[in-house]
Amino acid sequence: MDLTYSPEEQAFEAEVRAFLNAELPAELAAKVRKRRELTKEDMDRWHAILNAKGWLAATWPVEAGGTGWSAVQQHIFEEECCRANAPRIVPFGLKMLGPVLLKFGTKAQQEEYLPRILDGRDWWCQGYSEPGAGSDLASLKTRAVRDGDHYIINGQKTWTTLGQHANRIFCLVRTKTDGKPQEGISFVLVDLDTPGIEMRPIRLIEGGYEVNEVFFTDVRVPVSNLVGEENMGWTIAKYLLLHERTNIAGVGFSIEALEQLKSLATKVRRGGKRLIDTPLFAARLAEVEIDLEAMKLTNLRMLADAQKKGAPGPETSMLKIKGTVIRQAINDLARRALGPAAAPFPSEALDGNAALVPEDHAANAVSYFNNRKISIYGGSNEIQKNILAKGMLG
Amino acid sequence: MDLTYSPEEQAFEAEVRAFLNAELPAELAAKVRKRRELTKEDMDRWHAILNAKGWLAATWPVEAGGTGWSAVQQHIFEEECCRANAPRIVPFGLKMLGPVLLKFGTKAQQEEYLPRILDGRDWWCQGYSEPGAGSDLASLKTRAVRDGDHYIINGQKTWTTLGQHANRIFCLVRTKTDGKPQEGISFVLVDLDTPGIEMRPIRLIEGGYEVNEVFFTDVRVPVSNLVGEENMGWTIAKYLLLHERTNIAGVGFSIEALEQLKSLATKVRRGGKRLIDTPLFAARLAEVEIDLEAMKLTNLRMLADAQKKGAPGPETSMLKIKGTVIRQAINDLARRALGPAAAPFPSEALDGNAALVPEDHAANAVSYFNNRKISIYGGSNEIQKNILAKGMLG
Amino acid sequence: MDFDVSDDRRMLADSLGRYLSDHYGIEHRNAVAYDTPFHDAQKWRDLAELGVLYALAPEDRGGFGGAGFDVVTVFEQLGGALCPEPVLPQLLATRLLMAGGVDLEPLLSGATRYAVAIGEIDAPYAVEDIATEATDSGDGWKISGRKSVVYGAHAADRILIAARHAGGIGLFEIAPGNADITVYGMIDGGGAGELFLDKSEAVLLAGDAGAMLQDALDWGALALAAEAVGAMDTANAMLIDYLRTRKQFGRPIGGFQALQHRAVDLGIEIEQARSITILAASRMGTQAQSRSVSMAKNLIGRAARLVAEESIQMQGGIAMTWEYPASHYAKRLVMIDHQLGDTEFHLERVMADLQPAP
Amino acid sequence: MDFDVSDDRRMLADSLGRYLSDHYGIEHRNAVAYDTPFHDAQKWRDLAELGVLYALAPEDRGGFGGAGFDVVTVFEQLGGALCPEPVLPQLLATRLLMAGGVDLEPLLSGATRYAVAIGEIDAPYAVEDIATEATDSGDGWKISGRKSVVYGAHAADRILIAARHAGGIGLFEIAPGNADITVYGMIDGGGAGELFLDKSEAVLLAGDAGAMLQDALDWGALALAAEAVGAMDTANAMLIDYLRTRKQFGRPIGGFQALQHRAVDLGIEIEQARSITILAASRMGTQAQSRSVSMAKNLIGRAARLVAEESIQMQGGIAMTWEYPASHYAKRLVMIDHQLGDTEFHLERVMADLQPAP
Repeated sequence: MDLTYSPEEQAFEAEVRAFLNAELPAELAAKVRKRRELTKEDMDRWHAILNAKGWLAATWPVEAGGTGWSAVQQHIFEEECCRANAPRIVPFGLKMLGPVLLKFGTKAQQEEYLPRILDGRDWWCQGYSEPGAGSDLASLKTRAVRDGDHYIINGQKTWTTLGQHANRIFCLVRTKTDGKPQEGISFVLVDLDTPGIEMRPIRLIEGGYEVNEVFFTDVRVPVSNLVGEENMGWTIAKYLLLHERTNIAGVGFSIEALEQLKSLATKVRRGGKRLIDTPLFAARLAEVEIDLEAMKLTNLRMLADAQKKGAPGPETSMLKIKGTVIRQAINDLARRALGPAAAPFPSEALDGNAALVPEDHAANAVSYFNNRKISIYGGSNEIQKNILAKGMLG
Repeated sequence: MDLTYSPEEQAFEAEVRAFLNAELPAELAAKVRKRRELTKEDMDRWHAILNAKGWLAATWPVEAGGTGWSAVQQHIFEEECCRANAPRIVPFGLKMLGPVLLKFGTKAQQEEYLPRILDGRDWWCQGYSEPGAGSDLASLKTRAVRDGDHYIINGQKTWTTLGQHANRIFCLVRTKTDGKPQEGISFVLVDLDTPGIEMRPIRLIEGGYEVNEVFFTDVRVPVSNLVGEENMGWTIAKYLLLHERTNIAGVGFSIEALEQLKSLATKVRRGGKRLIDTPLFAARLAEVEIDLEAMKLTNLRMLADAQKKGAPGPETSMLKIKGTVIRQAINDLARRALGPAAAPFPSEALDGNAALVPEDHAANAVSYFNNRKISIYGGSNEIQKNILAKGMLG
Repeated sequence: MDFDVSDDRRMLADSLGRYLSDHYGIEHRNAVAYDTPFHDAQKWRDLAELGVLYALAPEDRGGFGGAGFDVVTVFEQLGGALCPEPVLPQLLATRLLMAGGVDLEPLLSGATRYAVAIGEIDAPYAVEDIATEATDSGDGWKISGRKSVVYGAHAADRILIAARHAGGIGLFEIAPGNADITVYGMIDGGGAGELFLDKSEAVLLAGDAGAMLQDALDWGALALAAEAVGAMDTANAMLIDYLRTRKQFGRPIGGFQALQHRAVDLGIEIEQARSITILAASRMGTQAQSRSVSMAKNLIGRAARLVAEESIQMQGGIAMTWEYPASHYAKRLVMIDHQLGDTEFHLERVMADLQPAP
Repeated sequence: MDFDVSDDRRMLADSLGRYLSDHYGIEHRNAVAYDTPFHDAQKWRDLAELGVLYALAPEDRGGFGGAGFDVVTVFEQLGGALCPEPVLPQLLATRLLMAGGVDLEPLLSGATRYAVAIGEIDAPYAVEDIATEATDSGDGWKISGRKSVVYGAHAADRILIAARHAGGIGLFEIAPGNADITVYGMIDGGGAGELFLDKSEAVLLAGDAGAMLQDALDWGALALAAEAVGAMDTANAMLIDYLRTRKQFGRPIGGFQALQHRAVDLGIEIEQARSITILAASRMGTQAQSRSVSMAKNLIGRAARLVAEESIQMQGGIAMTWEYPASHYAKRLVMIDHQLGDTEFHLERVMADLQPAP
């Protein structure tokens, strides 16, 4: 039993930290710290910096242009990026499609798409969920009907994150309507410029714009854009979901958010005292800090376990559940800490001398509401509990 | 909208209080306050005092020897009894069997049994649950087979509260094995002296003895002991469960327990301060007091509603759930308040000058563990939630 | 005991509820609530004509209500429709002007709108912590300081201000033109403003205003509790409807027991919230007023957050969208806790008085 | 990083676990735990021979362990079997005697049993609050006062006592015969005693014992955390087994989703409890020792109560009975919070040091 990093891992940690110090643009870090929306240019900029360093595709093998990092190295990198308020790497090409193509794609698909992901020519988005099929993917209805060497796609996808910046989408579509619903699904790549595609923004609870609906009307897609065999989309989807789950606990985000919260609680005053010194608030803060300390280790233990077994198992559902609960608890405290000043929409009228709240915290209520999503998307916490219960109770 | 009692109700409240002041024996109140086990003699004594006053059968009509009280009067009486630490009225004859006989019994049954309940000649107990049928009464297996003008009963009952003091038991038995399981159940009265009955104590988690198993081996019971028709036991059982539910919120018990807890928290010291002045404990105490204040009114609102509709409805399930949660929260705080001193079994070695804890509180941990039962018995809180969900969600 | 609502109040509730559902539906509400000027002048007049403001004052002061249950009746309806009109500041002002002996008719008729400025950045809830200062150097009172998140400041004809002076905490009135006001919109709808006061001319209404300010804040907290009850009822009805109709894995999601039990928990907490609000309403004007209001605001804070978070979680992604009304109910339910004392603030007031019965 | 248990510790865990399941099954345990003398002298010797006590001390003090993970290994096994033998007092005594430079062999061999008396009625957890006094009027030290709920006092050959004297808080040793001891049994099994000291003769071990007492209490809290993890694992296994096999309404109750989700919640909290215990174990002997132990004891307090209450509720009536082992696990899990600092006490220690990173 040894909870410390090996000398090599410590050296890697130092290297990551030095890199972030030197290369992460201060304007970007400030935007992330203040929870402001990033533009496409912001995200592209950070993508290019990481690509130049060769640190972009943490989960890909070296031959494919990836880093070849171990799970622990990936963890270190992610945690340091959170700590430094680096923009989140846009995951759709790098963490989702990339691993799928490496596992199920043809040589031609790999050669065509992987380099375009790395150099930023392609921005992928995800066409999984549908209005009638949120957590229940097997019931999806978007149809792809074979017509010579094309599929003709009709239907609707939703919750397509950052689709407004994308030029391509990978989709789950139904290619067979008889038999078990899981067995008639295929995984196809679609160019968003193809005629018949319309993308509409979905405005979120807190007013932000990060997800979309995508409508397909007689969209013709070459059969060569199929990944894997026809009707094996369910297998691919499950593989992808598992891969999406690295860093599912979001521990790095929670660590950073807790530090921000503590800093805020030393600035806010109630009854002449610093908020951090008032017992009821301090008690909640201490509780969530304890839970997060435990979570860090739970995360590492399960990481070590996954590394040993070669793949993350269903225990990652635990990380998803508890990780989101903790992060939401921190968001909740950060909102509460501001009192009435949490309520106004962040606005330029309230910057500078007119600021209502300490710098960096104006968006605390926005973050609280926006982050209600983290226990819903990627398989809601209820779905995760079903998965775990099946494992425990048979 | 008027939350105060009418002048008549206020006068009644004063009358009850005066009666309790004058007639409740101090030794009994002290035992109840200290959560000590009451002997059969203790319970019989209080029963006789109430009978002498004519205040025993609060839910029976006057003609049958009851008080004829309104629901509000019953509520006032129960709350005052709790406040005064009066022993709980043993409910099996008075609150369970009595109403059943009044509704479903023959004239002969009413004339035979009701007076014997009032004057204490009969102590009834309940034969409902079985080892395989706790919350799921429809699955009960104890068989009653007709043999001339007798039933022959074989099977086992469990959780028979205070059966050790009883001379009679009312049972749900299966008289038909085909058809829907609910439709083959009958309600019979059994003399515990009948050959073939064995009662065995069940020791509870905290060491106490209040429930029993009852074994029936070829027990011959006259058919005249059937209540209602054969196979209408399910209807009777449901009627009884509804009647059992008056005072289901246990608000009176919670009020008294909270007062005890507050008194304790002024005596216990931590870090030189009274426990009631330490913020974390005070916060929990205040929260449960608020919940209880709300509960008092929720209880009265639903009482008024039931009075208007003539019978308690499914909303009483809410009272059961929240009422038990609040009472258990108070028990939890009362245990915690004692620190390490909560752990020893109450013992005479620790009385008087050797006392570890303030008088009246030695049994706080015992009460905490024993009262885990209140969210389990009488239809567990999970069953109550199922009932409510059915009403809400169809 | 009698838990029936009086006929007068039932009529007020019915007519107000009908008006709001006919003329202040969620789409109009969202259009008004999230954009300047954050309220609707015509609807404001309609509400005044319905008697919404007269219901806040007793007959001997020109109103036709003024009891705790009148306030609860009005705000439950406003909450049920998420109405963003600045009625709450009028309630606070009514209590303050009543105590100060001022004529209420301009307020009750809806002609003169008030805002009430008490809280500050470092003193958001507790009157005794405020730092804004008033001085009188012979040429009338002048106020300096900053008042934060003043609800209704965006639409006020008059502003009442609590400020510290040599003799204690006083109540003053200013014209909005005498302060520098930054107006902004709220994440849960409606408007508010920052008041920057720099020797702003003011009129003294009461020199020792501590008690009347506390009374006004109590009434405000009661109104917020009732607003939350109304909003919870609507939010819960949406949730129940969703659980009954939305299908997943081939059956209504309301058939899943884990969700059933959680929906039941919400139902129970909403009943508890209703009870504690009724209790507080019944105690207005008694010695127990402040303590009962604090109990209500604390329980409401816990229940409303639970309803908001659980209704989003159980309805899933759709409840994360602006288009679906449940999201706006969730926001309001959470943010009500940030007005006039949050869960902890009111818990501390209850904690300060926990002595056992003698 | 390496989360594997070392071979030595795995062997100790295996042999101890096997011994307990073969010779200290729940029926024997209950017979011992709830009746005088509240422990089993033969089994005590067996445990000592297995090296349970040697595992508590490092090699240079005659043991073969002494690290945080050694203590966790032993107490997880003891907790898994609800073993009532007074091992915990030996751990506290080991830390105190080590600090005092005393030969440990009599303790580690199991020949001499210690009890450690620190807590008092009004100072159950915090060393700095104790009132028991020691004086030396030239004829040796005499102690007066009362020590409460002294675990192991029922079976001690020597008692270590913390007492206040002119120079601070000191550590003393007495023979049990020099105190008036009232022995009693605990609701969760095992024995303890009240020490009434009236000028009881004592030997001074350390004049300024504040730091060593805190260290001993930290180690004790770590051991209790590990004991709780072991007990939670066993309790949870019983629950899972019950949910899989017990039928109601015609199917296993583990098929009901509401119970499934709650069982999952327990599983998660148990993993969190395991993690924080590992974390604390890894920090023993570092600057972070006290804070990490407090984090562990706080999380354990919350998790253990949840597991206890939920496992009773989900198993229903049967878990309310003495006969069914789950009830005894539930009692121990709840009452562990009453030893060496409860959830709130340790939370306050964490609260006292919440500063953000510089």
